[in-house]
Amino acid sequence: MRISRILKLGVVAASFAAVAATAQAQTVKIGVVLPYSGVGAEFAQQVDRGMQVFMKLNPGAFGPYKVELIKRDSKNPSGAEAKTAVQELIAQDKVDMLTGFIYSPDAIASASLFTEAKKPAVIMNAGTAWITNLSPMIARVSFSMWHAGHAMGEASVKTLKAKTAVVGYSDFPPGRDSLDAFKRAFEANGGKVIDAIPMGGPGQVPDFTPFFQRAKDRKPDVFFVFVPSGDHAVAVMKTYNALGMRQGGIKLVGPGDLTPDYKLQGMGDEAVGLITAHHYNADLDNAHNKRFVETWKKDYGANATPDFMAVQGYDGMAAIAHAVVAMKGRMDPEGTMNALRGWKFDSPRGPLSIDPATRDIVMNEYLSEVVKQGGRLVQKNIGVITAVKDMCKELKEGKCK
Amino acid sequence: MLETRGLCKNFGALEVAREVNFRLELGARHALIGPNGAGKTTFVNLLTGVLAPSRGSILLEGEDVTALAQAKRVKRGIARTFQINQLFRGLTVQENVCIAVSERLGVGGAMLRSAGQRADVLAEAARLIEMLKLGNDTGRRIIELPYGRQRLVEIAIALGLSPRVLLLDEPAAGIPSAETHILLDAIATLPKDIAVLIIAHDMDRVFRFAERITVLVSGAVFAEGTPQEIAANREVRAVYLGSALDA
Amino acid sequence: MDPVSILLGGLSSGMVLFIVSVGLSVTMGLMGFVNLAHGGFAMLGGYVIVLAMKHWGLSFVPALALAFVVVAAFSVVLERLLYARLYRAQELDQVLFTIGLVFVMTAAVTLGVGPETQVIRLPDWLRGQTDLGFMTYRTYSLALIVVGTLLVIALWLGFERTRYGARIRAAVDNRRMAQSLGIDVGRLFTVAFALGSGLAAVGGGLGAEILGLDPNYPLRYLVYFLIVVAVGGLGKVTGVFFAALLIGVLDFVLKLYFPKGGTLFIYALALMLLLWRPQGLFGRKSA
Amino acid sequence: MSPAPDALQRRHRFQWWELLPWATGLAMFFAFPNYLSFGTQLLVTILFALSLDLVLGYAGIVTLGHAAFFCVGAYTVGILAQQLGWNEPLSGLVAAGLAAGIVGLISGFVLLRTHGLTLLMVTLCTMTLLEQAANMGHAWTGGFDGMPGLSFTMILGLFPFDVLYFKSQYLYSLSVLALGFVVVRTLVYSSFGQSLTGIRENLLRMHAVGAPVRGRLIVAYGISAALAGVAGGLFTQVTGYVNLAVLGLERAAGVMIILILGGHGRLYGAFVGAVAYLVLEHLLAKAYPTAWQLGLGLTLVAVALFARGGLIGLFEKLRGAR
Repeated sequence: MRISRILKLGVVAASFAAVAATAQAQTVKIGVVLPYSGVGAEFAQQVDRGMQVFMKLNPGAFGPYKVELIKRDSKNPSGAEAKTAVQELIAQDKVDMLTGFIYSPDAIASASLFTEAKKPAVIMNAGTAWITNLSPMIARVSFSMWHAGHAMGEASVKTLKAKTAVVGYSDFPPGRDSLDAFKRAFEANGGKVIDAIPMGGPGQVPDFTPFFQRAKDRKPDVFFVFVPSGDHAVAVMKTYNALGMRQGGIKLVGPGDLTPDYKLQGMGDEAVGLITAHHYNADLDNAHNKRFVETWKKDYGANATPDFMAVQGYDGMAAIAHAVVAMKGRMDPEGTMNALRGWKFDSPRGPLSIDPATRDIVMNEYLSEVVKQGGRLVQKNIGVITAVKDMCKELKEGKCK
Repeated sequence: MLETRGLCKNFGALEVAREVNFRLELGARHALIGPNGAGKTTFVNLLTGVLAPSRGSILLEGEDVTALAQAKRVKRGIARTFQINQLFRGLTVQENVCIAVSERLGVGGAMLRSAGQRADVLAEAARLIEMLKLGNDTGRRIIELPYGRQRLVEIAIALGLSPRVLLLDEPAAGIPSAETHILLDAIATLPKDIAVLIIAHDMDRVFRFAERITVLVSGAVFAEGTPQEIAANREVRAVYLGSALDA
Repeated sequence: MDPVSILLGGLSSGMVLFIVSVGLSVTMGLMGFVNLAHGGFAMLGGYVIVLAMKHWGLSFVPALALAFVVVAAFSVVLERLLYARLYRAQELDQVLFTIGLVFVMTAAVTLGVGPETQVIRLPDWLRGQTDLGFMTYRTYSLALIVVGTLLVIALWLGFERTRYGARIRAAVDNRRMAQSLGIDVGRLFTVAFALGSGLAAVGGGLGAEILGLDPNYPLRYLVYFLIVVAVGGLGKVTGVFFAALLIGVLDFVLKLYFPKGGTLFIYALALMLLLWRPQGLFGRKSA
Repeated sequence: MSPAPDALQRRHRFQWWELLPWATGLAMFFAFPNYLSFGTQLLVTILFALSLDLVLGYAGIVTLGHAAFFCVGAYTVGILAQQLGWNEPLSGLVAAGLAAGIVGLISGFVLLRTHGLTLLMVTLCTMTLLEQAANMGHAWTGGFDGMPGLSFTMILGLFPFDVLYFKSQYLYSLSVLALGFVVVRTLVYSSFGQSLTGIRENLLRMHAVGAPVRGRLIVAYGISAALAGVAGGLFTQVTGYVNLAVLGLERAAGVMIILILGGHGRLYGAFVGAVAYLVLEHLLAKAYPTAWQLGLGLTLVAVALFARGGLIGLFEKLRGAR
């Protein structure tokens, strides 16, 4: 029976010790769990490439230590596949750390393993707020749904001067988190959410027309929409325009999932005027980002664009590199977690740090508007909220207690 | 024994049974004949409960069974064979017969004991298989058998139900003439108190077998009587028998 | 909320369902073939349109016609080579085969074109809003309603008024009888299959604006297509039409007024309808 | 030469090679201690496919909604453990089986009036309804985020669940599968099983021998649902986690494909199918990470066209041809 050996998706050993002369043979093994096949393959590719660009641009980041990445496919978002992968990475491959995790269920299902095996895990995407509470071994470099949702709620009142809002969301945990976050901030600042419309599950892009029709009839100042990043966003833009909501004076706002960078140009002029809050977009104006995007386009084609998941992969590798160097290649779990707590980094998304108390990320949220510039769609920065924490844990909402 | 009163059945405007009054006596050897499309098979379907009559009633031993489901009628002793084989084609001859016998003995729903260990069922099945000279084919699957042999399994299944009323829908159709005697022998050895209704085309055989004949034309009873009476009936000869008898 | 716009919204999504599903209904009714890959032909149609518009600069309407022809031709090849071998097979084998086919189509499109959603650029005259006099409404939805209505009339005439249609109806009602009347049912099916697949392709293209278009399309909407066919009754063009409209409008209304229930209602409704009338709302009861 | 008349008795007798799967299962335990997590998932899948075989393979009920019962079992165990603190594994499995069995009997009573395409549709609708309901009831089920950190007490008070090394889980699953297999084997070789086969082979004849067809089907459906529920409960216990992914067309179609690939109505089809499918999936996923579906699809098409009766059917044919 060779079933089990076949299981390994592929062991990619990569040595990044630029200084060939190093005699140090300490190899740190990192398990990477991403949905390389199936519907999430696109996301896995963004994260994976983000990791590679980091290593290309920062050849010396790991110091004299060798790092081996062992990649495993988590396939569908059932949690079970990811958990099996994590279990085998720990038991068989004896990894020192784990990273990846696009889907929240994958991280949630695996959390007990991190605790049990005492293996630090750097979450590169999964955005359900309370994930970091599930295990002391988790640090997150991506975001929680509350980051953008809360920021957008605040900005809708303060910057866009909105008084009423309707929320439309995909009816699954990130959607409900977004609704809670937006509503909390919007109403705390004096606005009023007049309707909340669940718009079907995340599995399929629904026909948004009836939901948007309902929102239109409520005549709010802003229509806050959360849908899974990717294909849903395209349909949202189409329906918003087809129903003439813009002419009706309803502003469409949402987290950056609405404007996935690599799909932005495909959305056409219909996307112009869309306002989002997010921790990254490819048009951010800073030196790190310029270099990041340039390298990306050089390596993956002029039409390829990194998105927020890509930068999360980049920052995740940076966090791991920091921990490896800090621990001198001996990845004692408590020590590693301590090294990650309070870690600060200048990322393409701007300055970020890991909150020592919650092990979750603290970063800027950018308010941007889609504009047309030189024949291309560009996300124009119209405001920044700096050092945003996960407000779910700050406010001790629901499961974040 | 089995009786119908004013039995009618129509599919839309098409009348396939009209006011059929019919009696099958205890121990009868009765034949039902009639031209193609006369409604013979429909009549069997009505008797067994495959079809519900539009009007009229069916009585078994004086008791009204018109509304009774098919399975319940079988339990009361009405068994049939089909004009076109209706067998469990993927199963062996033995299994085919066992299924029928198990149902009759009321163990068809038993879950714990292996079907291969039901001595009573197996013995009964073996007896029937032997009776129809299928012994060499016991372990063969139906699809491996020639059509004629399958026909015999059809009979074995019906007999496995120990019927009191046996309805045979053209039992000899498809059996090579060399083997029809097996069938006839089997019917001949049936207990005398079973009422048998046989639908047939082969007039020669019908007249040898039947003690009574009913002629069905266009869904209605056209004539009824002993073979001699029917053979002598001019109208019957005119509408139907003529050529068949002369041949 | 005004009832007219609700009705229009529901009707337009119902029309898409109709255009895609009608072919499935005919082929299933005709040969009793459980063709779970039908949505695959719709998807292929959509991709033909995308590629034709991108690479050959075709405009939308000619691209639709091209999709019909290409997919219909492709379906004939598949039908003769593969489907025909399974006409007498068990339902189960047909399910296995057609699901396998869906996987192949999905994977082939993913490999060849990519996993992302494709956008079909509509011509300007189909975009935006149209003033109907008493109200304005989404132009594309109105166009869908017109196209769907014309199509059902054309199909109805074809089925009821031509010899070919009469043969198909005869074969749906009683295949053996039709065969004994000298109708070449095999060829009839090939033609119906090609027509059905071609229509699905057109539906895939027309519906992309509403249903989207990506490699997972065939499985995602399979349940919807099957519901329409089952509720409409096998092989009944007008039945499928009314079933599609009914489901389109109900789905729209329920989502509008009870978004919390998600798609719960539509499945519950389909379930109850099917239990009440297993042969479909518009199907004839089999004897 | 036709087989001897006592073929039936012999076929139903336990044969030496029937020990092979279990010997292999145990050998895996010692040979690949690091891969037991995967092995455990495989065992659960086999049990699920086996439950489907009873209705699909033996009784000929073509259903696309069997994942519904798996889900009921999985959530029964999950909700009992999370909400009521009932985390004794064996009684949890019993509860899962009971809950799913009851749902199976009730839905069977309602759904089994239909057949063919309509049956396919109503089972599919029922499953989708359940999926929607589970999402709406996210306060109980956790929706897509699921129920994290489920833990269970020791099996029989002796063997603890080890989240890292699946030793107990594997042996536990193997035992449950063995038990489930004994149930299914006994059933299909009984007169009841024989009559189910009869229903599959010829409904008309089955009515004509006086069998209470619908009743039999409902009972079979209920038992099968209970087994699927046990598989679902087992899944939750060994994974320590359950979310909405236990439902859905892909899972339902997946288990059906596994069964047909192995050979339905053949008792060991579930075993062969599950192993073959998972191996194939992993082989292909390795070679073409983003398009393993292509190879899988082609395999399914080939099996449907050339290997009716699945891999076991193919094996039987080859043996017969020799």
